[in-house]
Amino acid sequence: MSGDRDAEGVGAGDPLRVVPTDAPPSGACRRKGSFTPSLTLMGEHDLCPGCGEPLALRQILDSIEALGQAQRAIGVVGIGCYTALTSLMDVDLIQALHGRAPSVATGAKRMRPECLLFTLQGDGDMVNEGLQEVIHTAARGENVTCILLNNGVFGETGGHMTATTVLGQRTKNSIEGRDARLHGHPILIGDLLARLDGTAYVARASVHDAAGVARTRRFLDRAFTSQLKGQGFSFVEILTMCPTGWFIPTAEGPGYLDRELGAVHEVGELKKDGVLVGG
Amino acid sequence: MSRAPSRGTVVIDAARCKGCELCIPACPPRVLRMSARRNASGYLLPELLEGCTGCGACLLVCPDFCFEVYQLDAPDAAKTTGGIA
Amino acid sequence: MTASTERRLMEGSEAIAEAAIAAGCRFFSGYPMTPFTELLEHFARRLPDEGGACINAESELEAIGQAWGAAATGARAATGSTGQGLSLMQESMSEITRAEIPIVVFNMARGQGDYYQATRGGGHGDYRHIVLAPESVGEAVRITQEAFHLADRWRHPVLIYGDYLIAHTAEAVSIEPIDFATKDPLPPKDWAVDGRLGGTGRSRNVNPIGMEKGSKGIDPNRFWQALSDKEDRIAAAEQRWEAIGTEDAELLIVAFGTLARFARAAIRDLRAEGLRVGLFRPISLWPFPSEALVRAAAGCRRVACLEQNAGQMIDDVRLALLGSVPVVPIGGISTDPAGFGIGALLDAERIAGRARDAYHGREVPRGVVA
Amino acid sequence: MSTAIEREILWTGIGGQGVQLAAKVLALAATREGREVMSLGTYGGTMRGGNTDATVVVADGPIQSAPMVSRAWAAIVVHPRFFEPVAPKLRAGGIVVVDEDLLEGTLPACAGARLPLAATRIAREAEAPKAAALVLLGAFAQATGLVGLDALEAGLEESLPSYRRQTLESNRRALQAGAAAVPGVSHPAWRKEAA
Repeated sequence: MSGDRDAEGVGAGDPLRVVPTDAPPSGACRRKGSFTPSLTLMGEHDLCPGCGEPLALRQILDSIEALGQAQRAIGVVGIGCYTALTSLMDVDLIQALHGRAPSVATGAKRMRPECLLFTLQGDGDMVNEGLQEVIHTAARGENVTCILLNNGVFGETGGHMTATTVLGQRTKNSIEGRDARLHGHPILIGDLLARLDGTAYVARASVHDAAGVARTRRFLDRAFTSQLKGQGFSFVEILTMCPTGWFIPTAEGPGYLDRELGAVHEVGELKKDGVLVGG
Repeated sequence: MSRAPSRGTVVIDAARCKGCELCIPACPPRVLRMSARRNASGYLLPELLEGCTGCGACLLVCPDFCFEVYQLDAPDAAKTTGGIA
Repeated sequence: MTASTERRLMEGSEAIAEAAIAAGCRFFSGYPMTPFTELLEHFARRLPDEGGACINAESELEAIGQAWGAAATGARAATGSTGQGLSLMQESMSEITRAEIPIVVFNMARGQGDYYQATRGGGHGDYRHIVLAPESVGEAVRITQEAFHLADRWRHPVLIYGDYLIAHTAEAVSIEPIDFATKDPLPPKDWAVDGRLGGTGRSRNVNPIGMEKGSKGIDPNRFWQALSDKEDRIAAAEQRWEAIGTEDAELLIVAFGTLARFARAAIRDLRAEGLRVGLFRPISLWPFPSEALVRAAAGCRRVACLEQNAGQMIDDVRLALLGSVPVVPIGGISTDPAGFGIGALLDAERIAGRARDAYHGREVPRGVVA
Repeated sequence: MSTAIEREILWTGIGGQGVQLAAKVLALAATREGREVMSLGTYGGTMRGGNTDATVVVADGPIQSAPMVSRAWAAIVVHPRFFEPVAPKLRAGGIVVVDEDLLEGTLPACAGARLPLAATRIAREAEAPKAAALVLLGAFAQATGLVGLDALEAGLEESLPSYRRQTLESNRRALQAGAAAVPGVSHPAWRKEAA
């Protein structure tokens, strides 16, 4: 962690020169990246400081735009904090029930095979209440892309244990840390899905740092491309920070994510073109 | 601590910032730091020092879409545009 | 094979599937369960030929989710089960109604014990959806087609309440596409998602809470009040019933679905004996045809509520009549050992006997009709 | 009140005897002849060995009956084991066709004229040993004129799924043998009885 975090310690008498950031530079320059992602209607949202979900959203929308699918995409959104992001997403959406998005996406894809179908689900949504739906959708080889935002907690209820909560992780209903004897083991959903014959592409990414975000984007591009090629079910799991649900300072979110969740839910591609990676 | 001249710069939408500090460690040249300034919501804001490379890492890790990133055609152009805040 | 207008002997399940296809249904999803199973079989066999899709879902939860997604794209879509499976679907029924998604749901029920489930809804929140109960295969053919029209007309789910007899009885029927839209034009499906408006600022969000794009706040109060107002309009516009022999009836039997056919056969015998007995058959269970029932019962000494359950529709009958005529239950719990709803009550003579008792003011036996 | 003639035919037998197929052939044949038809098969929990029943209603106008009837004009008893609850439903003036080869003792008393037939033997002689139910159907049609033999044969062809086509010829022989075993129309279906 950076030593610059003591914000009150810096300011006027600092010898380093502070560059103004309230307006674009007046000299010759090239804009490299804009505030809000592609395909958004507004930049503001009500998710907590330090949340990893908007980072994932940015990559999803940018990927759709970059692949030329902006006018062919349909998103099916589950129930979680990320549901609030639907008001800023400028793609067609269907709001599904908790856990049911893969089924809803299935029906939509069957009637609109020309569309790029993706789901946006949290770990409580997909791996708890909707586990059978995502597994069956994958096993059928439905040509849709399911996207899991995995932070290991029910963020919206205030930090409760989900099926992906790692052993030792403190949640409001595993206050001494998740104990396998009391609470069972976490489900590694990506690994489970990769083993199914119907899946074409399975990858797990993490947005705990810039390189991780860039990798997330690559995996999303590959998943969507797999769908566009008609290869079957594609899946991208994205580990995201939830400092509020983890009861830690926002700045510690990326480190906690990488160290705790990332150690169990290992980042990387698990299946490409229907073939297990390293298998 | 010596800084390289700026090859890029950022605009920060201070009104949107929630002071989460994720941008601070994400910045490869370490030219972002938290300031003592607060926005209307009371969140402490980051500030930019000389030496930005315009790499866009801050943009990638900002949950509140606060960053706009520019690559400068002439290195150090930032200095001439703003001077000392 | 394409939808045939030729008169053919068809089991109800096949006739309903053909009628749905004739009405433009192109998506079906279901999970096998007697007596719903054959409906799923027929859709599975026929929809691929029609350029549609039928999915053998992993559960009723998934079945209705898939129909939801298909309908949200603007396709005519349906799902179904028996009452037990419908129980699993109730959460989605509630959300689909409030997201104003037009789908058709078939309950090939095991008897009439799902009346409350159908008309009150087992899901959360304020909602009602249309419920139509055919009495025969021939009527089911028409009602199935009308259901798809009404669903699109109101952007609202329509439940068809059938049963074992509707599913398994074979009748000689012809499946001719019925044109409802010329007389009653349908609104454009400008709410459905097809992806085309992405990035234009006018993209859509089919959702049950009034989430609007480009604004952070939601206004479920306004959204749900508008839904409630729509349901009031449906209630006023879509009441359906049949009234037979009510002009001179002293006893009015109220019955729905196939049980009404047994009542009809019983009334034939009772009339032959000189007893003035009429039949009132609600075809729409929601909205319940209350005013029509009041008119039908106006000159009666007694109203006999015939239903194959512990007494559910009788609530609606009593609410309609508000004490103006005595209401006597003459049905009851009655099924077979397998629980499919083929009970001893399904007997015109037994029903005639109970109606005779009610006619003469005698006590009608209560309890299981075995 | 409707002036239509409505004929209710109850079938009863043991699962596996071809009762449902024979009932379906009758319903298909009547449909072919432009009649109003309603039919419902019911059986116990076991697919084979338990009771199997069917109701077929044929009318020359809109059908008033419910799918299961309290009273019937005819019964076709493919096996008498489960006939007891059927017997009291029969009306006077109707007909009861029975495979007498399978009779265990006496048939419960019932209204309607009895038409006994050695259906099992006739089926065997027609080299269609599994088709006694169709022998009874052929005889019933011949005795009542409810449907013609041609329509029955067409209905038979329509009723057989592709994987059973090889049985078409033997089943046709059974129908014909049943019809041939009856001298002529003894209980005309389409003549209204005196009230």
